[in-house]
Amino acid sequence: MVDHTNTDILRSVQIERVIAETPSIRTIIFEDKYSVASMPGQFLMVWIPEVDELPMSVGIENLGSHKFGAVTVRKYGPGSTALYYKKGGERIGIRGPYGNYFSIPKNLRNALIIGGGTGLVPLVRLFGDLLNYHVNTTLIMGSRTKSEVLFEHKAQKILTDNNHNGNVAFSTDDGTYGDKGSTVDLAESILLSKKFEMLYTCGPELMMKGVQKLGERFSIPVEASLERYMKCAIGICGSCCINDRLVCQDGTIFDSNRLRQLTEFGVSYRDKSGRLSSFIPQP
Amino acid sequence: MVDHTNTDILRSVQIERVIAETPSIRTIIFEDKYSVASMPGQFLMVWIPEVDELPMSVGIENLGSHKFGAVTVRKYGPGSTALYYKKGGERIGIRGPYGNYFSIPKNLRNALIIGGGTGLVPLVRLFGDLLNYHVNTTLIMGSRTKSEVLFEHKAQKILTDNNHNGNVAFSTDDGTYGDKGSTVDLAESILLSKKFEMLYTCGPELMMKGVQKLGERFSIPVEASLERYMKCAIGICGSCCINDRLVCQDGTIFDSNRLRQLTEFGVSYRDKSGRLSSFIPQP
Amino acid sequence: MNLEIKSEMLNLEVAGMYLRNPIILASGFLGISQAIFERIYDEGAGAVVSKSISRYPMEGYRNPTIVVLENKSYINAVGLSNPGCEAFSEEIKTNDKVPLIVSLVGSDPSDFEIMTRKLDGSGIIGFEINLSCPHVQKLGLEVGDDPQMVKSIVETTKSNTTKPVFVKVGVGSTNILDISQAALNAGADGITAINTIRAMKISIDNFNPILSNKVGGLSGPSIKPIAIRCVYELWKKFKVPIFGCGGVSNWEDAVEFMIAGATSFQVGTAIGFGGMSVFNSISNGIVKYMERKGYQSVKELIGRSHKY
Amino acid sequence: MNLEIKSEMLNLEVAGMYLRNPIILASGFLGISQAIFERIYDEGAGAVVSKSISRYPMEGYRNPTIVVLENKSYINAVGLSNPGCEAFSEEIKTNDKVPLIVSLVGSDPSDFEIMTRKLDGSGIIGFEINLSCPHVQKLGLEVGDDPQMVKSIVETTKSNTTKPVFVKVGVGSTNILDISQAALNAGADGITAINTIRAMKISIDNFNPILSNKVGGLSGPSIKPIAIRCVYELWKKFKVPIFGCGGVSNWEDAVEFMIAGATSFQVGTAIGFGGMSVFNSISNGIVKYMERKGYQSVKELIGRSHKY
Ligand SMILES: Cc1cc2nc3c(=O)[nH]c(=O)nc-3n(C[C@H](O)[C@H](O)[C@H](O)COP(=O)(O)OP(=O)(O)OC[C@H]3O[C@@H](n4cnc5c(N)ncnc54)[C@H](O)[C@@H]3O)c2cc1C
Ligand SMILES: Cc1cc2nc3c(=O)[nH]c(=O)nc-3n(C[C@H](O)[C@H](O)[C@H](O)COP(=O)(O)OP(=O)(O)OC[C@H]3O[C@@H](n4cnc5c(N)ncnc54)[C@H](O)[C@@H]3O)c2cc1C
Ligand SMILES: Cc1cc2nc3c(=O)[nH]c(=O)nc-3n(C[C@H](O)[C@H](O)[C@H](O)COP(=O)(O)O)c2cc1C
Ligand SMILES: Cc1cc2nc3c(=O)[nH]c(=O)nc-3n(C[C@H](O)[C@H](O)[C@H](O)COP(=O)(O)O)c2cc1C
Ligand code: FES
Ligand code: FES
Repeated sequence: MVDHTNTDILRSVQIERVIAETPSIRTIIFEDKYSVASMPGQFLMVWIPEVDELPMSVGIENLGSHKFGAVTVRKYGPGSTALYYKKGGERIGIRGPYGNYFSIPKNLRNALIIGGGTGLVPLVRLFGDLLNYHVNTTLIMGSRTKSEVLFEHKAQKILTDNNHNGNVAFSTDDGTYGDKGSTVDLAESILLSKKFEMLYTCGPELMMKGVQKLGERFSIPVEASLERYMKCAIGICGSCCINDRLVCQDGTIFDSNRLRQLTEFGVSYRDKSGRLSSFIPQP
Repeated sequence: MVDHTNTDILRSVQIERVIAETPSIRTIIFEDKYSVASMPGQFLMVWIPEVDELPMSVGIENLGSHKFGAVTVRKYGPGSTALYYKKGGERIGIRGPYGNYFSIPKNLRNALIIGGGTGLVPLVRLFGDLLNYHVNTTLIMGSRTKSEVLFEHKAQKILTDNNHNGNVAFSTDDGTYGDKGSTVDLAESILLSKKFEMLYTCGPELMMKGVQKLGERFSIPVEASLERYMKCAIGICGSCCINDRLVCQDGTIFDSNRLRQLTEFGVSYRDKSGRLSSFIPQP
Repeated sequence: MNLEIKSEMLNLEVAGMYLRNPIILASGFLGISQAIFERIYDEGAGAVVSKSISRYPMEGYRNPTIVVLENKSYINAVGLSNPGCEAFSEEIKTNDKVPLIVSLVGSDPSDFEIMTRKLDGSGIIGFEINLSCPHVQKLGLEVGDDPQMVKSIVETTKSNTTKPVFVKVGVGSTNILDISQAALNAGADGITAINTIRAMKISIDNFNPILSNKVGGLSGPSIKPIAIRCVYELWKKFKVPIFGCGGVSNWEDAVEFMIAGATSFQVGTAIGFGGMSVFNSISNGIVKYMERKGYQSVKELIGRSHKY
Repeated sequence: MNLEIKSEMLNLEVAGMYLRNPIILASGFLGISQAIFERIYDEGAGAVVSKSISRYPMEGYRNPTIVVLENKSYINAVGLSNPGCEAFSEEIKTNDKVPLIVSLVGSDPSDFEIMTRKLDGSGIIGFEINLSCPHVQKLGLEVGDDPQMVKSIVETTKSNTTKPVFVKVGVGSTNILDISQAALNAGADGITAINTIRAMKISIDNFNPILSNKVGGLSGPSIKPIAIRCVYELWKKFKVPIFGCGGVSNWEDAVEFMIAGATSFQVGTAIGFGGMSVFNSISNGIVKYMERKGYQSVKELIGRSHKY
């Protein structure tokens, strides 16, 4: 028998169901005991046969009383688009979960979560866990426009399940839902009115950089989940490096102390060939 | 760390001590937990670096209160002679133990053991076990001549430890010790005077064939430990085959039922090239 | 599903040989005695390849001839010990039960001429020419690396038998595609890929290479990914019958070989770790897999990965 | 014994390079960033080989580029993605800490001329020419199988640097001894053996070869016995400095490579299973072994098996 105790070995899974979340985002659901045991912030490498293999945040979905593994994908380039169009009954490959996960310090009383786009996949899971631990938590859900708001129903269900001991706030780029503008602006205004002990963030890097700056300004620890180009996810190829850290192994989640040392954070990333490129176009 | 749970992997051991047993037989003693856990009839493959690798019955020796593994070798050809001259502190390689072992049926009341030469290595161990289980046992120890009697001291010690509830009889080819003649002749005369429920034998094949015939004649079950040319000891090379059995895996011990089916037993063996050769020169 | 239908799912024909299933004993494993061949067949093998037989008997190397490695792999340098074609034809003269393929080894065409003639009349179903034993000089790889020699050996063998002739290739110092091309051009009916790969194990306590021949051939799971690649490349290029060989340990490996392009596959090293019951457990695994996938015949698996 | 003496036991010189220990990071592992090189050095490596650098940047293949196998081995087809020699020389321009060997890959002598000139002035200790990447056409093995090409590439490289030049060989379709001979004749200072071996993994559920390039290179414990054999043969024939490479997972493997004839050894795949702490655990294991055996210097191990 093949030994599957090693989660690095590709597992072929059959897609159980596909759920449309927004016009450009779908959740792909499959049976996988390792995904079900994953923590918020961990990711899978998802093989789309003949197309690509991509890192994707790992989710957990309940169908009836049974827990399934899931990934929530925005259609973008060839890989994500092929995954987006996969149907129930088709097969994909997965390995992992990989990476560390968001930490919940003992005695944490309140936290602010700032997420944008598919960055909300781990954060909504984290939101549920925090409320479960009775941490008073505000979740900022950012998106481009109203129709692209992701996981609102999940966030609402978490609130209901926890007697509304938390808050959810929305921001959209075009102002069609919640505040108009960036999640960082919204976070700033919330921070000015209320004290928080922890900031969690996942989303576009420049947004996370903004959150880090808020953390410095308000002296609040931050945990951010970084993205870099990933090939192996097992710490051998080096393609995911940021300064001397490997995002796949040392991350994806880094805390304020480490973020401060990562001079490349919010500044530059490596492309597929390993060359440093800038987030902000050089003048 | 190298995984040594697989006993097929060669283990390098340092020789702890060498004991002269007879002018042509020595016992080589080494630390090895797997040998210490072996059963009478099992064997090791012993690597004599730069010379050969040979199957050898595995023994257990006490030095002080500590149990060691051991092999008892008669110097004969190049391999056994090189092993015979190994000294304390030198290294050999071992793998195993391999093969099945002598069985002790429940409620066995008495047994006769017939051994010749280094065939006594497993049999004297078995003698001890049988007396331990309160089986009334007679051990026939055969050798060429008085000086070559092997393990007499061990047999005596076993008798003493068990209040002499057993017997030891000797035969030598030249009559210098015990009966003159073959162990089979001695066994026959003992069987004529006393009833036994089990015969155990190990030694030259034609001697064992004689024991098998005694078993048929007196209707007593026999267990015999066979020797064939061994290369792998793990059931892949086929060099140890006798009819459709592999001596290294299915044996080395075969019972009367099986021995009856083995038409090659006492008749022919395969040489290193795999050709069938006869024990008895063809007319 | 009843047992008969199950076993029919595994029937197939390879280069004119009709096999009850595609699971074949690899050469060199237990392969010198008729009694053992019969036992292997009773244990469930579809066919059996003998130990490589040479014109004259060979004693092979001194022990140690086999080293067991950590990852269920072996290095062996048995040195092609075998009874020679005279004694071996005597050995198998009563065979009318076992689908037996005789592996031949030799150093020039005349060896193969004599051996083929001697053995062709026996109750055997085909020949396999071992051109790839990696550790015996003047036999095996040294012969198999020379396309001209391969050509004349295969031609000679083919002209002395009407039975199918497979050529066994190895990963050595020439390209397996080139050697296979030479063999197929000369009339070979199929290719067996692969033999063991030259390797060594040294004792760090004693400092010696352990095998008496120092260098031996690596077999088992370690070489499987290399063997799969070879089978894939051979099928892609030639679409001829292929015996996949190298590291088949379970039904998953077996299926992987077949979808890579193997018509059947050979099992060796796995016997050392799983015993002879490995034949039946592989059969059962393949049948269950085929049921899950909805296949009727094991032939549907052959080369399936090439559609992608 | 105090730490300083311990670490002195591991000092050695290889073809003019002074290393604090013989444990070297293999090419392609974590090897594109100066920050990572420094971290690897801090973790205990004796030296570091960069990812193979080409004249122009290369994106490499689409994912999947790496498949993990059951027995702690990998098949990879990264496709030699690298930032190119321009960007890479920028990357390492501040290096004054890490004993860095730059691996070069190219398709003809002019590539190597340009790259050697560009990089020779950086804070590096030597070059390694990758003639053996088994899965990128017109680079790697296809170049490395042609002794004439090997000769002119090595000559060109040597004539543009005074630093030691190693040539990395693989087990492909030519004899490693022939290619090494060509490289050494042309002035190479040593040989790195071996690169990965062409291999494939096919999904039996999806039927596809998993890697986007289909074929990749096998690394890890599976290839160790083959690599040991190559190192043994190279040392026996040439007695030149050799970097042993292929499947070193622990100190026992490391010692086996050195007694086979490796002057130093490279570690790659093991990092995926043991993390970066593998450098220190190998050092500690070797030192303890040397203490047991009563050796003063790790140099005493080199080629020791050849006395037997
Ligand atoms: C840890 C992690 C978790 C992620 N989780 C999710 C998720 O839950 N949902 C989701 O929709 N997306 C997620 N992504 C992003 C996702 O992996 C892809 O980057 C994205 O889907 C675009 O891929 P593409 O092939 O369609 O686009 P392409 O057009 O091929 O590439 C566009 C860009 O995507 C990025 N990208 C492509 N391949 C990779 C790769 N192998 N590793 C990292 N980045 C890559 C690169 O920046 C590239 O420039 C995650 C990324 C990381 C690193
Ligand atoms: C299961 C088993 C247990 C044994 N136990 C002992 C023991 O406890 N003490 C002891 O002294 N001897 C034992 N022997 C015999 C021993 O293995 C050797 O056969 C014997 O020592 C002679 O070997 P040599 O190399 O010195 O002689 P050689 O001159 O090389 O060979 C002489 C004969 O020894 C036999 N022989 C050699 N190598 C092997 C081999 N690899 N396998 C089987 N037979 C071989 C052959 O019949 C050969 O013709 C045992 C054999 C077997 C099969
Ligand atoms: C002990 C042993 C002996 C072998 N003898 C032969 C042989 O005589 N002829 C041959 O063609 N191959 C021989 N081989 C190679 C096998 O037939 C087979 O090609 C190889 O072991 C790979 O398959 P596996 O991984 O299933 O063992 C031998 C292999 C081993 C381990
Ligand atoms: C992901 C990966 C990338 C590699 N890239 C290179 C490379 O760029 N240049 C090179 O010479 N070897 C490369 N190799 C081969 C290794 O340097 C090494 O020769 C091989 O992996 C065997 O060593 P190991 O078993 O310790 O990994 C690569 C190997 C892997 C697994
Ligand atoms: S993705 Fe390869 S090291 Fe992180
Ligand atoms: S010694 Fe090899 S099968 Fe028994």
